[in-house]
Amino acid sequence: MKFGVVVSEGPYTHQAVDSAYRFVTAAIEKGHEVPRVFFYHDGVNVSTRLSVPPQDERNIQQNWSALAKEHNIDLVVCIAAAQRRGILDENEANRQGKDANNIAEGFRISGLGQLIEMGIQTDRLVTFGD
Amino acid sequence: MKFGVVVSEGPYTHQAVDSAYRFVTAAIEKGHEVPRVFFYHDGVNVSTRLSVPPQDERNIQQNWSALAKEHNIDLVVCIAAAQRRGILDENEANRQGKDANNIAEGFRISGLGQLIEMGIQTDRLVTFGD
Amino acid sequence: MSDTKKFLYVNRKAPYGTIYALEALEVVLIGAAFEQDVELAFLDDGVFQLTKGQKTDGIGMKNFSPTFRALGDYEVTKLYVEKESLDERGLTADDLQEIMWEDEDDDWEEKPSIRIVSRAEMADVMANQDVVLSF
Amino acid sequence: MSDTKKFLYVNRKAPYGTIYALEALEVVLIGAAFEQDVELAFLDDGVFQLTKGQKTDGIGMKNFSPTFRALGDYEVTKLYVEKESLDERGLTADDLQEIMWEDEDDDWEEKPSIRIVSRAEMADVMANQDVVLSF
Amino acid sequence: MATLHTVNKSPFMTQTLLSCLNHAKDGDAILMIEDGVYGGMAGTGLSDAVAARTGAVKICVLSEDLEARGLAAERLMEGVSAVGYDGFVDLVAENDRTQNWL
Amino acid sequence: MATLHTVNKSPFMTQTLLSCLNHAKDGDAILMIEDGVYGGMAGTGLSDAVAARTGAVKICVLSEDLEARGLAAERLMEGVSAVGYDGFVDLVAENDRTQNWL
Repeated sequence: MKFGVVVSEGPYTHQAVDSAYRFVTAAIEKGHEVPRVFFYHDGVNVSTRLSVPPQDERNIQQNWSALAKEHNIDLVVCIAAAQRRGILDENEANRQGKDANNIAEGFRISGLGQLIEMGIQTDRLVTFGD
Repeated sequence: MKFGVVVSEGPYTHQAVDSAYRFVTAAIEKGHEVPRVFFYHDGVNVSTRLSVPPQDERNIQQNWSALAKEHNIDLVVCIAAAQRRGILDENEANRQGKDANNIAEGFRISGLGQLIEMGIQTDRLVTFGD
Repeated sequence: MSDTKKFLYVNRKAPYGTIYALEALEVVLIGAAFEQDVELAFLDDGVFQLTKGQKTDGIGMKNFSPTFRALGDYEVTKLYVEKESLDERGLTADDLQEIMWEDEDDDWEEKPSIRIVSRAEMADVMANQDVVLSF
Repeated sequence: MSDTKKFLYVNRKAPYGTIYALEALEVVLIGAAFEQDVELAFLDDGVFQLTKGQKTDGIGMKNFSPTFRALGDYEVTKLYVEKESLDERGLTADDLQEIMWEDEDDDWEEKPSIRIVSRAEMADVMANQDVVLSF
Repeated sequence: MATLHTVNKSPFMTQTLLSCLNHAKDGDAILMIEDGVYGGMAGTGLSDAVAARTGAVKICVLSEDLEARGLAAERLMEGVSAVGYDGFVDLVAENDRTQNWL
Repeated sequence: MATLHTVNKSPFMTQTLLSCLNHAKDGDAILMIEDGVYGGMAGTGLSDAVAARTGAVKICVLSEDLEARGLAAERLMEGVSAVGYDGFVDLVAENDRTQNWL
């Protein structure tokens, strides 16, 4: 089956993104497909590459980037939610006149249409939030 | 009187930081002092200069930077909370080997001791969170 | 599976204290372009999103409640509001905004988009969906 | 006002679902260096922070519950736990970790840091502070 | 030696207001802000619990938050009063400490 | 045409579990995850409300979250079972839709 997953809360603060990570891993292990994960609300903050968690804690961003690479998962960060919260890729930074960007490898910024499309194209949709 | 203020939630997602802003403004107008505001938990995300809110919405970071400049408020961002969540100044970015930083003018990164010190040195402490 | 899916947006949170209500509305507006069957559910504190007379100047935030009245133009015409949730909060239908849509199949007659339903009817609405998005 | 203030850290949230419990503990540890009077209050879901036998391998998060047992070394020796909150959750004192401190004024005798108090006593603890930090 | 308590969550969704009411002492003040202001409304499922303390505890709601949510001050229950941010500041100053129920 | 409901908040702090129980239909499943797992414990102030639905609704808790919080599976009330992440995946697949009570 095809599963779509939404992550609605930020890293470290809420468990939602950790639960989503374990759910996606388990789904793939059972032979399901997870073509896309959509990051909305504070979920967009998962995608910053500037995070430096303590050495004895998990690195949430790196874990997602690695999982996405291994299983070809499309990690989409909502552009409207990202702009409010200060998540930018190089294009957006240039367009907005900002002197830096902070998005990590494996994540891409796109519109809310990608969320609806995911709802249409997958068999099940699961949201992890607060 | 001297008021210390703690902000514990991120911008746009929770109203906490908006309430804190209005409270600090009102306190100063009434003749009180607000020497420091301490940003903890997701509150550290207020300090990113990469935020681009819609044009018809408030710019939370810029409002704080301006208020701090006008009234000489020490805006302190907790270093431990900031590192987890990807908020870095130039020094921290260099020290951590990151290729960018994102902290806005008027905010400085420091330790949790600044929170305790604020509790000791002010007459009242008010926390805005979730 | 047909080409058209039934989408339900579930709103259980009050406006302004958190951003979920506003960002949910942004999804609804974008989603309207995809020509799916769209319904909105308001229960628990979500019913507070629809109160009339919201004035946000004093808190410095944008008043997004007028956007609900524009939903008809996007062919989003079914806003289910749970009666038990209203009752518990001391609210009646009169406390909510009037939200209308024009029925092109009925000589563009104006009809109300808000439908007050019982908890059991709300459970039926929820069970009749392909995709449920919660905010 | 004396040089020493009374600080109360109020813990009302469960561990792991959100980071507040962990980041509260980080404040307590740093705060201990400032030689203030420090007390901790655990009520509502905060009492879940102190359960014994936490094993977090399955959720990939760090188990920070052993840190509570180190608080005595930082001279943080008063952990008030509300009995009504335990009762409502089906918990007893036996479900909580044993947290001890050594009393240097009493020949280094080991004494329990956890003090189960009634709701009324908790209200008294709260009313007896200079600074209350909530998590 | 009184305490100002603030509550910023809806009492219909969380137990926070009830916990605050259970711990506030006679002579304390409670200020409802943000989504907490719904706790001051008359005629709700929770009005009785709040009304039981309006004598011993000073209970206020932040008027800016009330207005934002479309609630007129007339909807407040008896014994609960609306104050602005300047009143919020005064409450903090008048009481010996602030406890924020998050 | 059944629904899997997930609840991730403590039932002692929020109304979310109760609202979910009030809307779940016979034949549906409820999975408690994260801080929601406390809702499956026996002998709490909420056990009766959950027990009232264990016949008509399949009620599960995520064992990884239970273990993290120091709760042994023996603490679960009768009629509530523990499943792992693989069981979570199966529940999503078996039911026609998932409704996440956030």
